[in-house]
Amino acid sequence: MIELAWLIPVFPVIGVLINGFFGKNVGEKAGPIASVMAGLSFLVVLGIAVEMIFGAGGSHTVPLWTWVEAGSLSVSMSFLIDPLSTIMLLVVSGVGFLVHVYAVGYMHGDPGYPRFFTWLNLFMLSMFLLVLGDNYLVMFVGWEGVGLCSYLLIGFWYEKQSASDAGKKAFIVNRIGDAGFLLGMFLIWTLTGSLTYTEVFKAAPEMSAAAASAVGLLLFVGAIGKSAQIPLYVWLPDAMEGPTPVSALIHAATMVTAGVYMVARTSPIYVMGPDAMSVIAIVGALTGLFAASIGLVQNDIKRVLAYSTVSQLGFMFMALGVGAFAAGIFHLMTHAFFKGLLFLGSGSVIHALHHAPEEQQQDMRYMGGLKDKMPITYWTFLIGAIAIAGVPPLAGFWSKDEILANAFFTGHYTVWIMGTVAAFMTAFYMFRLIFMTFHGEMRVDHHAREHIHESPATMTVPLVILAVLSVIGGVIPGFPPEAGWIHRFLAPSLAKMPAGGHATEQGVHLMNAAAGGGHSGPAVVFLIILAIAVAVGGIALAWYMYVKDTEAPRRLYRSMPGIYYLLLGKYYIDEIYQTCIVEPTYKLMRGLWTFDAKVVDGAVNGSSLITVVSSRFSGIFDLRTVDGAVNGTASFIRFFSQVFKYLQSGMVQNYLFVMLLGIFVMLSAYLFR
Amino acid sequence: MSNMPLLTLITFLPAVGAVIIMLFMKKEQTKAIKGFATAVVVLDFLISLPLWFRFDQSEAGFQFVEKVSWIPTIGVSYFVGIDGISVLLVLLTTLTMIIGVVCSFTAIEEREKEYYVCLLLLATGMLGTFIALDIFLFYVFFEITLVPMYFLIGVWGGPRKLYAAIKFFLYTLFGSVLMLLGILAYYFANLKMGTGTLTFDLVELYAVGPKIPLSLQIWIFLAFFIGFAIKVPMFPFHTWLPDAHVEAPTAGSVILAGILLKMGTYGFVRFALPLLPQASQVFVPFMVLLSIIGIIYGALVAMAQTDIKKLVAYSSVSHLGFVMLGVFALNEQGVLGGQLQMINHGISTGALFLLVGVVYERRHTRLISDYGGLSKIVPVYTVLFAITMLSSIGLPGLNGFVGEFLILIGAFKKSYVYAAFAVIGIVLGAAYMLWLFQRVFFGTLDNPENEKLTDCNAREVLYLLPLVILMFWIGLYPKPFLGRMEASVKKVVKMVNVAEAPQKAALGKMTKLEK
Amino acid sequence: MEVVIPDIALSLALPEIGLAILVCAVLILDLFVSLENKSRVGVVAFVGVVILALVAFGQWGEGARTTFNGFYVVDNMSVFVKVCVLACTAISILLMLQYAKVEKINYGEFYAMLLFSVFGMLVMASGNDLLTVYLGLETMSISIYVLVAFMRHDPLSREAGLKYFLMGAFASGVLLYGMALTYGFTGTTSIRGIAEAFAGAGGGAIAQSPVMIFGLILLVAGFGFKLALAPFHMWLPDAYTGAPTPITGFMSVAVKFATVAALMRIFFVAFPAMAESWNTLLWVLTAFTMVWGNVAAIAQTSLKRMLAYSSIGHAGYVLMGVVVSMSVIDGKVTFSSIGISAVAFYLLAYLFTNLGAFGMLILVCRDGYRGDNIEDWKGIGQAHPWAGMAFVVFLLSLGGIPPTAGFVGKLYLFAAAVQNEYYWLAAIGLVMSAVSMYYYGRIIMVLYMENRGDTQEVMSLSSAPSLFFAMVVLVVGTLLLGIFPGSFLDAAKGTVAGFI
Amino acid sequence: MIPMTHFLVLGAILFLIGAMGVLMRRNAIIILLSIELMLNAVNVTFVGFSRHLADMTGQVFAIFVITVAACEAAVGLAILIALNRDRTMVNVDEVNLLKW
Repeated sequence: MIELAWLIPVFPVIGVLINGFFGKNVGEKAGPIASVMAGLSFLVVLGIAVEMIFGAGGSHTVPLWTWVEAGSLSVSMSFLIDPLSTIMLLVVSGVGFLVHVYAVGYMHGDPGYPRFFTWLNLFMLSMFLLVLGDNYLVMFVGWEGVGLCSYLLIGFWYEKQSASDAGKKAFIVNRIGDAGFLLGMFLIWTLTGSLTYTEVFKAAPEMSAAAASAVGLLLFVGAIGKSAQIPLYVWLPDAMEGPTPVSALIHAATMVTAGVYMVARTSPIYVMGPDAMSVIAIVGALTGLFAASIGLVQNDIKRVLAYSTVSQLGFMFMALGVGAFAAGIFHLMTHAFFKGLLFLGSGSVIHALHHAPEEQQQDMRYMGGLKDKMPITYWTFLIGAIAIAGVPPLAGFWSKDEILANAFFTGHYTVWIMGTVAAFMTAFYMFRLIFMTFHGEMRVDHHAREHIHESPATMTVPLVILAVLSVIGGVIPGFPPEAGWIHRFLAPSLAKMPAGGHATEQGVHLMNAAAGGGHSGPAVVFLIILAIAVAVGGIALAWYMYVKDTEAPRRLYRSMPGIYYLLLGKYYIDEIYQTCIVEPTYKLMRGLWTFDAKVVDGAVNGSSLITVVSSRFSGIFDLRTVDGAVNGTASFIRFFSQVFKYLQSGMVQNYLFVMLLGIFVMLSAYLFR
Repeated sequence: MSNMPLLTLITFLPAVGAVIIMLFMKKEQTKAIKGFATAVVVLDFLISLPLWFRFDQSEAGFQFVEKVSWIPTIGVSYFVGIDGISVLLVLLTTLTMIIGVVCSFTAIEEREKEYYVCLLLLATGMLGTFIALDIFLFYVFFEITLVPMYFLIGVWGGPRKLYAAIKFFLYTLFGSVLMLLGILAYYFANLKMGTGTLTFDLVELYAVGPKIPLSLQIWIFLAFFIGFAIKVPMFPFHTWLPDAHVEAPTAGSVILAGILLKMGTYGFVRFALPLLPQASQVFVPFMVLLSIIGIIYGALVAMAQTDIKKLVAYSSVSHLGFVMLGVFALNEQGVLGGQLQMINHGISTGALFLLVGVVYERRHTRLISDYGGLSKIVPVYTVLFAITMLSSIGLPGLNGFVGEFLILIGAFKKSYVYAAFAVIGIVLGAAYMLWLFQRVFFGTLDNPENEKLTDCNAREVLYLLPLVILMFWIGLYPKPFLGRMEASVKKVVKMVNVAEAPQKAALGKMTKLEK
Repeated sequence: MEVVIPDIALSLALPEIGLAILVCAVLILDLFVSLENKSRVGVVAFVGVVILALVAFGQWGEGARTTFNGFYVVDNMSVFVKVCVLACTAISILLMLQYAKVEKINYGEFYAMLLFSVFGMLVMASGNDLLTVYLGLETMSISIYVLVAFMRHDPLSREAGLKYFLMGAFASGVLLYGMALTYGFTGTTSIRGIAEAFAGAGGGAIAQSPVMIFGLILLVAGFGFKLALAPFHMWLPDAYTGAPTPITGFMSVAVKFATVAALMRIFFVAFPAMAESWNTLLWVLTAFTMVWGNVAAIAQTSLKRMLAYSSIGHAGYVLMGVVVSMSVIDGKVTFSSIGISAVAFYLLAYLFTNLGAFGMLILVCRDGYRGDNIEDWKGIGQAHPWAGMAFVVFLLSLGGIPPTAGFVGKLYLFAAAVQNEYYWLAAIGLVMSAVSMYYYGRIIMVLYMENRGDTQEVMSLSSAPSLFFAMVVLVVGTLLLGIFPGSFLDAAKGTVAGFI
Repeated sequence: MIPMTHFLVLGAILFLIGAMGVLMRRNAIIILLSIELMLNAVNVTFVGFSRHLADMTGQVFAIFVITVAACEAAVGLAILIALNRDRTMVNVDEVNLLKW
């Protein structure tokens, strides 16, 4: 079955071609076609997964054709199937298929229906290339491909100026990240002479710490751009302009995790560059805390989820930073399930409120009391919230707790503290969202109230499936922590922290012990209890402020208005970028353009002094100039041509005088030489 | 080698066609003229196909060689041939010619006869430049192309055509005149230090390169540099390009961007690098600095444009900055990337100009502000424009990326600082192109005239399709293209990276400069 | 004392003798021909000149032979110059036939005067003695003064005649004074004699004495006037504009041929000892001429006057060939063969190009209208495609753009310059040729690109068979020299043999 | 025997007077006369050198110069008469139709 791996990207290509070229006459059937294509890919992935999990495993490369050959550089378009890529394939194709089905219902009636599904399939194709590629170049093809699709899908409703701006912003910020990624690739090629994973990782151990860190940091710049970490996260909240299935698939489950996958894939190099790892850990923790804090006060339902995604990605990078690559991927998988569920849930809420005025459809202040109107959405949404908050036995707990445990045991205490505070905030804002939308009295616009109804089956079925996955998705692969099925399955394709390294003695023992046997030691029990306490505490605080005493939030915000507006305004990061990066480039751009037209062209076109003089001079003698001097030197020459012209006075004796003058000058030149 | 003089046939067929039109066709028979011109150009493309199929990829030297002595007294011979570097350029020229002719059917209404005569003569000039292996012959063709282009811009151009035409003509002429000085200096240096015979034959002169003392090489390199840099155009010499592009008719700017700019870069790779190896090595930092400025400066100024054609013109400055960066990385990946990027730029910028021409023919305005929200009413046009735009900003999977990737990896190998700055060009490239795309295609359809816009008709799609197919082909499977260029590029790179030049040979005479 | 009658090989001077007979025939024929068909005289003159050209060509190749006691030499260079001068005369006569009909100049004497001036040129080309050169120069000049003032009824022609005469007489005075001083110091007027005098005992001292240098300067000034080099060229624009157009064409080409031949013979053969000084002098004059000629032409609005200035520029290029062929290799002054053949070839290319350009002017003029202002030429390119194309070929050749004769001429010239390391002079020359393309380009622009106001109708072309034939010959010549210059280059190379 | 320098100085002075005459005077005929004066100055120099070198060439040259001067005078006067058609006295300053 593995040899058929090339089939996976082929199905989306067929979908793109059908919907792309025959969009008009396919019309409403475009959705089902695209979903079938995604489904077929999912089946192939399942086949391969079964063969990998229950079969021999290991890593197989499926070569297709040699792509670029230039002297010593030779790169071929071929796929790599190994545990890491199988997990990623499962997540991508699984969640992708569910989102396709969900989108059939959600996008019903939209004029650009076939166009939407063409680009959705194109996204699946790029994501498959990114995950399947056996060398960095093919990964980069997928990398930019998903960047392009996110641009297209965010700007799907292109009449809205804000949507096309958001799309453009997303692409350019990604492009900045890609620039770093490219430089990382070049460094890898110059150091190891190849871009294929197997050869690169074979040569990784000889790399010096400085070189490995340089590669790591450069690649991490790419990851920051793609997975929306500080400072390049600004595009993700604006990306909510796109339709909700897009947000669910691209900006929650798959694309944003590409950075995490890339860092995990390059783990052998990262392992050799410890300070790159510590940078990743700190950035991850910072982003987690930072984004979670903004999420506390947001009123737009999708913005809250967007900041929650940024925060959870921070967690994943925290895991990778401390060396727990498997934990990072595990959290990636569980996050895909419950964040996908939350986004789709919010989608069905927005879908239900589409009769409300435009700006109220996503604003939680105009929701509330939807619990009994939309039972399935409510219950699945609740499961998702509990999972993300990290309450056992649901998925969030196992993956997030493991990350915090690893952070703790490997001595990154500051990172651990930030993570725990972020976890508390996560629990708080998730249940704030639940209570504001589903509980309390109905604040929905009155004439939109009777239209609220449960979403159709095509939308609710994926919600239920994802809810189930959110429940079992954590326990089955993740129990017992550190030694669950997923860790053993991923072990061969992820590098191990070296024995020395920066981890404390006790931490390493535990780590190796965990990889080997079960978890032991009183510290672990303490950690588990703390995590549960944090989660439940967050939920309780949210319950108290938004159900029991609804005035509490207003009082709190009035008591410290500075902080409230700071958080509401998203730390004014966007405004800072606008003033200190975007505006100066506009000014520079305008300046260079005038510089080009006036000076460079001017020097060529006629410096002002000369033209003024020659025009006044020629004005006197009513000269008719050809329209527009040819160039600066030209107008300089034209000035002299006027001079020469008017020396011909027509008087013979003048000519004779000039002739004699010439003889005299020649004579004097010789006599006085 | 085929006994049939293939290259001469390909080069002079358009000229013969032009003469036939001039002599036997009256001004009124426009339909016959157009038909005949298309037939000539298509036939030209067909007979150039054997170059592609019968090209021996392992052979680094020149193929399809024809040599006939022309002016024996000064050692000039009609010596033509192609190798990896010029085979794709010749094919690109014949293809662009078809597109140029077909796309000007509706664009040009008055004086068609002279128009097609100029177009065909231009084709001969360009083809001649790429196949000439005798420096004199190269210079003759290099200058001949100026005259038809001068007429194309001057007679059928836009409002400020006279200014743009004379500026283009004089600017390039000034450059090539100084290049002539360089050629003559090399010609006599070869007499004194090289083979001792008076000859313009490139193959013989290739061997002389390293023997020339460095100081003379530097002077000659400066002369070559000015001649080719104006043509490329590189940073300080680029001001003629926007005027020439904006004022030229559609076919004119397609050919100008697609082929004429390549003569500059081709000149560097064919003449400057192998003939003046040590000087090229000495000039690398200077040239790379100029190219990087070109990349960033071109992109930034492009962003400030309000006229689409001027924007594309400045984007050409940026793209060709990349090509020059690749060429002066002086390693295999860099030069190969530069060569491929020449072809890619010809395809993507040519297509961009065609697309601007399509809209210009309907709305007769090139200001971005006059457009908006087009994607709703002209979907096919939008898709074509999107693909071309993505190819030009170098999206992986399309042709732009392969070229840019090789250039950057070559530059990185030379020194990571070069690549670091050049990478900024990629980001800026995405910025101005997307901003253009957004202002023209997205947003609301408020301008009433835009509603009346009709989508691309069959003819327009016909001449855009081959370019799009090429974009995907080179993007996904560049092996046949890279394979053909590799052997010759390796040879050039080996020639450039030769050891130190003799410092002190017969320099006495150099001092008496002013005499 | 018995009178020694030197044996004179008259056969060497065959072309001159033939020409003298032809002139007399033309003068006599003119008496019998009625006013209307004066053109028959022209046809006779044309046929005669063509025959003479073939005769002169016969003398090619046998090496340098002198006669008339060393006063008269016939070597390849002089044969080359004679053939070219005669060819140029033939074409000028063809142009004149048409021009005379339009301007109603029906005096037969025109052709006689023309042939007299050609006689002077042939003598100058073969002059091996200062006296012969002077006599040839004066015969040529005096007959050309008359030709310039030929159109008695036109005030411009009269004024041009006067100006040219006054300047000419003054300059010949200067030249004579130079010759006198040279004679004084070297004791002989024969060119070989002067060279021996310098090479002889006190030669070095003579070369340095200030009076001798003054003599040299006067010689340079005299020839400078004739070739219209920079400070001495002020007469040219007025003389060329006033004179009848075929004469202007004839003057601008033929006079240059003869004067350059005489100049090279005198300076290369007679004054190698003072080469350093006259070379620097000529270097400055050349650069100044090229700049002045080309730059002044830009501001002109009259086409004929612009072509006059451009011919000044070209005089600069020709002289550059002369300057550049001299180089000092380890102390000894040598004259490179490339330089001299470059001058010869450039003059040949210039013949076809310049006559063609002036021919175009004649093509356009009709009774009472000279088609002089550039603006009147608007739209000619579209209305008369063939004439437009011919003019473009000539202009490109004047500007030195391939595939025309001008390009090969300029290339060969700059090759000589680069070989002897005159880089700066070559650079000035190249830049000025690029600058010249500005006003040649402007003419092309007027021809093709500026569309006429619909009011003025496009000028019709008055073409007669003779003019048509002349133009075809010139266009073919320009392109032939540009594309297949091989044999002509060999001929130019051949002129060097036996010259130095 | 009169030393050579006297001849030279005389020739030079005459030459200068002739040249100044050409530049200063306005009447065309006077200018013609001045040119003749210059030519005669050259004759003086020639004859002086010929006597100094005891060689015939100088005097032969002088004779030729005289004949040529005569022709020039003839042609010059002819042109002047043509110019004189519509004005009484040919003043060189008035003759400037051809300029710029």
